[in-house]
Amino acid sequence: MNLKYLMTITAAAAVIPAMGFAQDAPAPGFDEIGPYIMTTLLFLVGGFLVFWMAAGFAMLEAGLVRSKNVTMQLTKNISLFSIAAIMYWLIGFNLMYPGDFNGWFAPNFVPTTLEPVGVSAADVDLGYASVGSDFFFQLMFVAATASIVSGALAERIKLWPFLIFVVVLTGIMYPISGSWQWGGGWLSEAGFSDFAGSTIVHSVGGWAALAGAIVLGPRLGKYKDGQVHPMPGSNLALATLGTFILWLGWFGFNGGSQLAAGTVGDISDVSRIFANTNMAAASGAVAALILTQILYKKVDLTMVLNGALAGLVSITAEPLAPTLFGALWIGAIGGIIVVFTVPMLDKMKIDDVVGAIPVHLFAGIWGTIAVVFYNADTSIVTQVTGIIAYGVFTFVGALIVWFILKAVMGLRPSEEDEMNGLDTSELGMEAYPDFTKG
Amino acid sequence: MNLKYLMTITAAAAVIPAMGFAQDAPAPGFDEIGPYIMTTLLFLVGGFLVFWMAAGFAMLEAGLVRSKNVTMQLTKNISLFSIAAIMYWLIGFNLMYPGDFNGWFAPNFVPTTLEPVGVSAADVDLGYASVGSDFFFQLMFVAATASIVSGALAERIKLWPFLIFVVVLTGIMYPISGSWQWGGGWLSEAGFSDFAGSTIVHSVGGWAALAGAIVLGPRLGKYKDGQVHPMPGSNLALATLGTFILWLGWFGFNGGSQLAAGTVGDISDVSRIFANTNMAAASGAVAALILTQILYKKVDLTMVLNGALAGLVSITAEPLAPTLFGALWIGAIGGIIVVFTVPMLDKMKIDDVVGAIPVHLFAGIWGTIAVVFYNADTSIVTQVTGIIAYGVFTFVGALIVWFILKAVMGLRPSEEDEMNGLDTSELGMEAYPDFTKG
Amino acid sequence: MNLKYLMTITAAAAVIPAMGFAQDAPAPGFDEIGPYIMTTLLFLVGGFLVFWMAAGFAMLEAGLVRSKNVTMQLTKNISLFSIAAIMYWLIGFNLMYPGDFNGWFAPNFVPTTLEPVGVSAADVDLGYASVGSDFFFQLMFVAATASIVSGALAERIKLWPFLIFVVVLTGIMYPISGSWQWGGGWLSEAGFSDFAGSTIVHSVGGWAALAGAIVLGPRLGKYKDGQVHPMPGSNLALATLGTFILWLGWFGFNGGSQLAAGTVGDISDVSRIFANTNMAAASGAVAALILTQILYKKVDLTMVLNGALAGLVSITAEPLAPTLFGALWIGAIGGIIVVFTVPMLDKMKIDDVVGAIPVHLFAGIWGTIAVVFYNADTSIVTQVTGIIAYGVFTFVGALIVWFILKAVMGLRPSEEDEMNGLDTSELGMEAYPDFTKG
Amino acid sequence: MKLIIAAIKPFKLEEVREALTAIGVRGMMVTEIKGFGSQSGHTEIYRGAEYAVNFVPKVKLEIVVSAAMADQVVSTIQTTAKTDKIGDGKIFVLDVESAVRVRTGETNDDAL
Amino acid sequence: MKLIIAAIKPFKLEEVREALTAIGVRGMMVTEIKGFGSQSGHTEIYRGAEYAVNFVPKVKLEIVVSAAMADQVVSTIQTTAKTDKIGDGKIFVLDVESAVRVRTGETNDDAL
Amino acid sequence: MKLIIAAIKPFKLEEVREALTAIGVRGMMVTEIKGFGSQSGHTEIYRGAEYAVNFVPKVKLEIVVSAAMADQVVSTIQTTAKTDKIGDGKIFVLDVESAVRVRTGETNDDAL
Ligand SMILES: Nc1ncnc2c1ncn2[C@@H]1O[C@H](COP(=O)(O)OP(=O)(O)O)[C@@H](O)[C@H]1O
Ligand SMILES: Nc1ncnc2c1ncn2[C@@H]1O[C@H](COP(=O)(O)OP(=O)(O)O)[C@@H](O)[C@H]1O
Ligand SMILES: Nc1ncnc2c1ncn2[C@@H]1O[C@H](COP(=O)(O)OP(=O)(O)O)[C@@H](O)[C@H]1O
Repeated sequence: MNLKYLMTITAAAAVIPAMGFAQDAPAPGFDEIGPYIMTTLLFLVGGFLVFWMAAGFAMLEAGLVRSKNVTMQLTKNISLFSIAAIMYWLIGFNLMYPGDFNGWFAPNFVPTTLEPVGVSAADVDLGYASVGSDFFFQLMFVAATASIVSGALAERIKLWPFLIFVVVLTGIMYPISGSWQWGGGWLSEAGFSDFAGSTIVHSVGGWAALAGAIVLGPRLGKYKDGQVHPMPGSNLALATLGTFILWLGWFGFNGGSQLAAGTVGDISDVSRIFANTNMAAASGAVAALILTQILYKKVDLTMVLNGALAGLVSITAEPLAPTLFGALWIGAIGGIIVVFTVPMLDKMKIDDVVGAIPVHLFAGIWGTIAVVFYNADTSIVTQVTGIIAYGVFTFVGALIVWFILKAVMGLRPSEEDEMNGLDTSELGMEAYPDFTKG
Repeated sequence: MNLKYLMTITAAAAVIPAMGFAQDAPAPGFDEIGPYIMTTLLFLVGGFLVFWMAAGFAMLEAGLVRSKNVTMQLTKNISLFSIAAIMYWLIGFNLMYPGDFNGWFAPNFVPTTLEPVGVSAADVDLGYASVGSDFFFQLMFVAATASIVSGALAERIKLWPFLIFVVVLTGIMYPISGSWQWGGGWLSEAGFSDFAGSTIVHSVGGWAALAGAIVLGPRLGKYKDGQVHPMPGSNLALATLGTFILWLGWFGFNGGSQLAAGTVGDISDVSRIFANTNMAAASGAVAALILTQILYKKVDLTMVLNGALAGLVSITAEPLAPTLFGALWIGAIGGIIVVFTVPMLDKMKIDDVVGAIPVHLFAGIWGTIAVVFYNADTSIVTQVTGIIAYGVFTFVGALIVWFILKAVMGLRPSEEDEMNGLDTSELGMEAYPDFTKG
Repeated sequence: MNLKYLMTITAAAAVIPAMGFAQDAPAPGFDEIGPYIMTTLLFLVGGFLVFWMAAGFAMLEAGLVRSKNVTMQLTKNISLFSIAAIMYWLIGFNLMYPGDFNGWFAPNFVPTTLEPVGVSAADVDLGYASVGSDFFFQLMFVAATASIVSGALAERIKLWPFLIFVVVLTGIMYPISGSWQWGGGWLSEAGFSDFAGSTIVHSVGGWAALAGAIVLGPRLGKYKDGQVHPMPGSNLALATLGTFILWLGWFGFNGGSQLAAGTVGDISDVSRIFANTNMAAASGAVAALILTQILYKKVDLTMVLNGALAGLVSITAEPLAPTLFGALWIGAIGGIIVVFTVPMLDKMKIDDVVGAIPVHLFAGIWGTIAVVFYNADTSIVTQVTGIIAYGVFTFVGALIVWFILKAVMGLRPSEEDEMNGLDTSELGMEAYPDFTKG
Repeated sequence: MKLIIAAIKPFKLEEVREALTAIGVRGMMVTEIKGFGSQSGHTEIYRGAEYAVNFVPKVKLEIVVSAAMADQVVSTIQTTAKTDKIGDGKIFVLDVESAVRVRTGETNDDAL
Repeated sequence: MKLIIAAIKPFKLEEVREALTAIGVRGMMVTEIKGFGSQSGHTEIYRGAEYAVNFVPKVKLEIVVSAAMADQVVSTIQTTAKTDKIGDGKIFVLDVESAVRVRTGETNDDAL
Repeated sequence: MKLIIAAIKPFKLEEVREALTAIGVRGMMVTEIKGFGSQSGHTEIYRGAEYAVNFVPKVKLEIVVSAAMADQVVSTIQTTAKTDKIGDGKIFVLDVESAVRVRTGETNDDAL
């Protein structure tokens, strides 16, 4: 805030005695509290937009699985969000944002507490935002990470082992690795840059999904006698809706990550981020549109949807610095990556039902590298260091957890149960009971 | 706004003549108008979020009815919102917010008028917000009340009697009882506390639905030879989408009810409300998730959805005061209530198609009672008084209206029409005509 | 910002030396930057709401086409938005907002560039908003225009010719005609008034759609042996969802068009606009509800949905000036227009799959005329002049483009391809592969 | 053995199934069909345009029973599915040469 | 009486129905089926993976007519459903022992 | 010619189709049906209420083959669709009087 300005008034005040400026403390002017209010608002609006992404993941995944596994996919999505919300409060938030702490081990597992009701300006950090809004905003990010995993492992993993993995991922793994950078840990000190989380959120989700997909194996019949047997999604309208929801939520995801909105510079930067985010999504979609037409002589809607999302993931590591043209080509490459890596994974017999690994992991890596093109303060070396650090920690960590879960309780339903679909076999409830499936 | 500060400037002004501070009146500084602008913004953003809940109810209900009644359910939902919007303008708003008036009778039925275009700061209450934003925000609440009724009575009530009930509920019943508390009526004087409307909005909707369900009777074949015959919802993806939409809208529902956002304390309180609201929904969902697994050995997605909503309703009466842990257990109990009361209603042969009564009425009562745990200024006695007052007034009032409608025009279609579904029999239009139902 | 007030302080500063006000430049107070921040925020929030309308159009159209053309409709919708985003950046924005330039020809085709990162208050127009937010907001409008066309021409136009038309419409046609009014061109000088674009956005989309529908001809079998053969939409739940999404987005569409939110008058006007917009939608829906009941003895949900949208389009040309009652009757007439013109188009053998022409063109014309009832500064003559100017330019321009496309690459698939549905014949991908269609 | 094919009104399915179980029918195949017959041809309005509905939803039952049971099954269906309104449906009887139960390989009457 | 079972291309349904009505067929049962035959086996691409489509959507007609009418019905279907492209479909004729109209109890030819 | 009607478990469809192709069956009609039989009647819980599931999803195959091939087709289906669990399904054989290929007008065995 504008100190000199305050002085003016105080000085002026001095002229007229008995005006006791001190008493004013309880009600400081907007120059002092404006930025706090605006940034808190940014977190609240950004936060509910990112919350909305949970619905986006749910619809995208429900649309891309077969009708016999839709109820299960919906159950996983709403449950994982709810569990993430609780775990992040219970230990995650304070594990991730200790400020000082570098995240290698958790000194104190303490649940999150917010500022008191009706807190006064004197008792908050007027340079930032309310703890409540910050917690609300950050919480949505960890949920996104977990959603990424559910999509990749769809149609073949039992409910409970998956949810237990979510507990570990959202309560411990994500917060620890997140603290390296956003908690002010060693990577941030090393100069790593990941504005809104191409690596910290998306690649981490992708790594956990990759580990799971490997341990779990493909859906029955997906790869038979050396051939890929596609299992088309049951509802592309839902899948498209989900993509639009994610696109919308991403404005909050990237825009809110400016972490400030109370100055001309900050709010203008948020605008820049909105514009760039939109451009990257659009170019990712168009890239996939054109590329699938060229490669397959037919446009593949599911690839266009993945392309838009890949564009979004690609720009997430640096949505501020690039020009609109920069956002365009960075996003477009994200879309291209998806079109080529989706079939590649199939060749490797890694079964990723919704394309989560190409979209979030591969495009996430690309986006993290692309930072160096527009952000002069970054170096390819530190970027790659970060990518590797998150990859090794999350992939290995996830592998271990998946193996333990497999040993202890098993990950997959019986063959017949999987064939009949998890909805009837595990939940005894169809998503579309009135409709004749064929 | 900060009076002393104004004095300062004025005084300072006095020192330097010819600066004509008076002329400044048309353009006061942000210290004066900032809170008004922020609170108005809170109402606008909160308002469009609560508007979104109308879509949430529509999707939730469309997903939980059988495919042969989906068009009807959608028609009821968009119509009831539209009617509520008109009735609340026509008489509701001024009936509910007379300030002084205690709502027992309506002295003047006058439509709502807003402030003039480009109103000047001098002509508004700078301590609150624009009438337009306030009206917009409040209007969305009455629509929510009506939506609750449509879900409970689905699949067996004719369109027009239902819509006429909506006219009475949104134009007269809700505004009158609402004025007791939010209009500054006798209950608010008595010290009743219902922050965002667990009772005033949700229980009221639930009471009206209960009265309707009793007068209407169950769907044909629901309770045959002493057995409950479930009629599974036709589209759980829509039902889940609807739940996510409602969850999102609830941030506006509870957050906007802070009714102020222009000070550090207020915006921080809104943040607290957002965080608590999210926590209660999450814990409600998790409670239902675990409980259905224990009780039925299988997770019931529809219960998890209801659980999340029950968590939201439970925290609505006091989303500010509780700690995050408080929100967690209050919401969890809401989720538990739903799991136990849904089958209970079936045992009583009260047919509630979407679980609206457990979610909005029972959890609403719980939430209103739970206020006493974190809000020292409340007493269980006044809370119960309020619950009973709203219950008696709404339930009896609704019973009377339902009986009159039944006598005058009949509530139910013919048996064969109901069997064939209201979509073809009443509207001549299927929701999913291309698909083979089975 | 408030000049006199600045003087005060400066003067006051003069009294107490050594306070060096000059140095303050980098950090001006909220009285100076508040309006800029609030208006930028208005554009960002309004912008993401209008973005959301793209999803609304996609769902509405996917719900109103037959199941065999859903994948294609979804592909068109996400692609057209992405293309619009790129074209508007590439040339559209600077073609439309040259300020001085009247848009008859484009002197310079230059891509959009935003202000630098962390721009300082001194380098922006504190009286308006950030370029980034402005661009983001305006961009969403052109996308809406293109969405209107896709709905009308659904189920029978090939993907690529449609997308090429979108390139021309969003890159050249819309920006040129838009500049006449919003770019400060001849129509604005002539006193034409179209607050948020009943004509500039909606009618323009409608004219382009009409031209396309004429050149393209109706779907096979739609008009056989002098009879209309309805082809019911495959998913009315999606269509209803789409309508709710559009309704929500419209608050940003009209509210954001106030182009200012940093004063009491502006934010109160935005509130007024929100309330009026909601009222017009509600009355449009109710009008269609009652009218279809009277005309056909049965309520037609698709008409109610169109009615709500027509109400929204009708109020878009002047959402600020009318009273709530004004919004009510203006919107209601919009709803009535739709109910009568949908069958009228069928009689003229113009096949508009989703009712885009009645909703956006006819109601758009009505809304533009209705301006004169509440806005004293407008005249019916200039309003009609504008309507005609946009009609002639867009309809003729579109006709030419459609004819060229038809000649060069053909617009329609083969008869059998159209019969089998574009999903399988053009894209080789069904939207609902698991379900038995009948 | 005989194959009995019946087209009935969907909302009668449950009742008919119960009646058949009561007389000892132990299995059947049920298919949603579009029926065309005298009932067809009523008109609907969609977005202001009248059109004839040529097909009405029906349920088709296919039941294989021993020749001895056939008549009883037919009359049971006929009496239960009856609403005396047009569109009640039809019952057809065809001869079946042989039957096999997949699980056990049992044949003919033992397979039913 | 005869039961005529025909599998045809979905987009031919309306045309065939009209042609049959024209020659006096007063009822039929229509079912959406997945057809397997010589036409099957073309390949599609989904997310970059080629796969063979083994089943193509067809519509199955089941029509019971008096023995006398059978041949005419068969030839009408055959000529109307014909597109000379592979996958046009098949027509089969089976013998029906008896028929009953649910509503009236009329039997055999009177039931049709 | 014979019409072979088989009701099998849905997840066995692909396997059975392959087995039949292997022995030279060149076409069939596949329909999703609701099956009722000894397997039926297990209970589910929906929103806390137990209910009996009377119908289980099955797939119905209809295959017309030359009389000579019939037995082989039946035994192939029986062996392939077998899981030894209740609900494996049934196979019925009916006589077909005549067949026509729509595209060419070929009749009987040539039509298959
Ligand atoms: N000739 C027929 N062949 C096959 N199915 C028929 C025939 N006639 C009628 N059906 C079936 O029976 C149903 C009822 O027949 P319809 O003539 O409409 O009523 P009703 O049997 O009361 O005269 C029809 O919808 C159709 O499914
Ligand atoms: N042997 C058969 N038994 C039953 N239905 C058959 C048989 N052969 C073909 N069909 C049906 O006829 C349809 C068309 O047959 P197909 O061999 O693909 O083309 P065509 O009849 O032109 O040779 C198939 O999709 C299938 O539904
Ligand atoms: N009498 C019958 N007529 C027609 N279809 C039958 C008959 N009995 C059984 N089916 C079909 O066969 C399926 C399996 O029969 P079911 O009795 O459940 O098991 P199983 O064949 O192992 O004894 C049933 O779901 C039904 O579709």
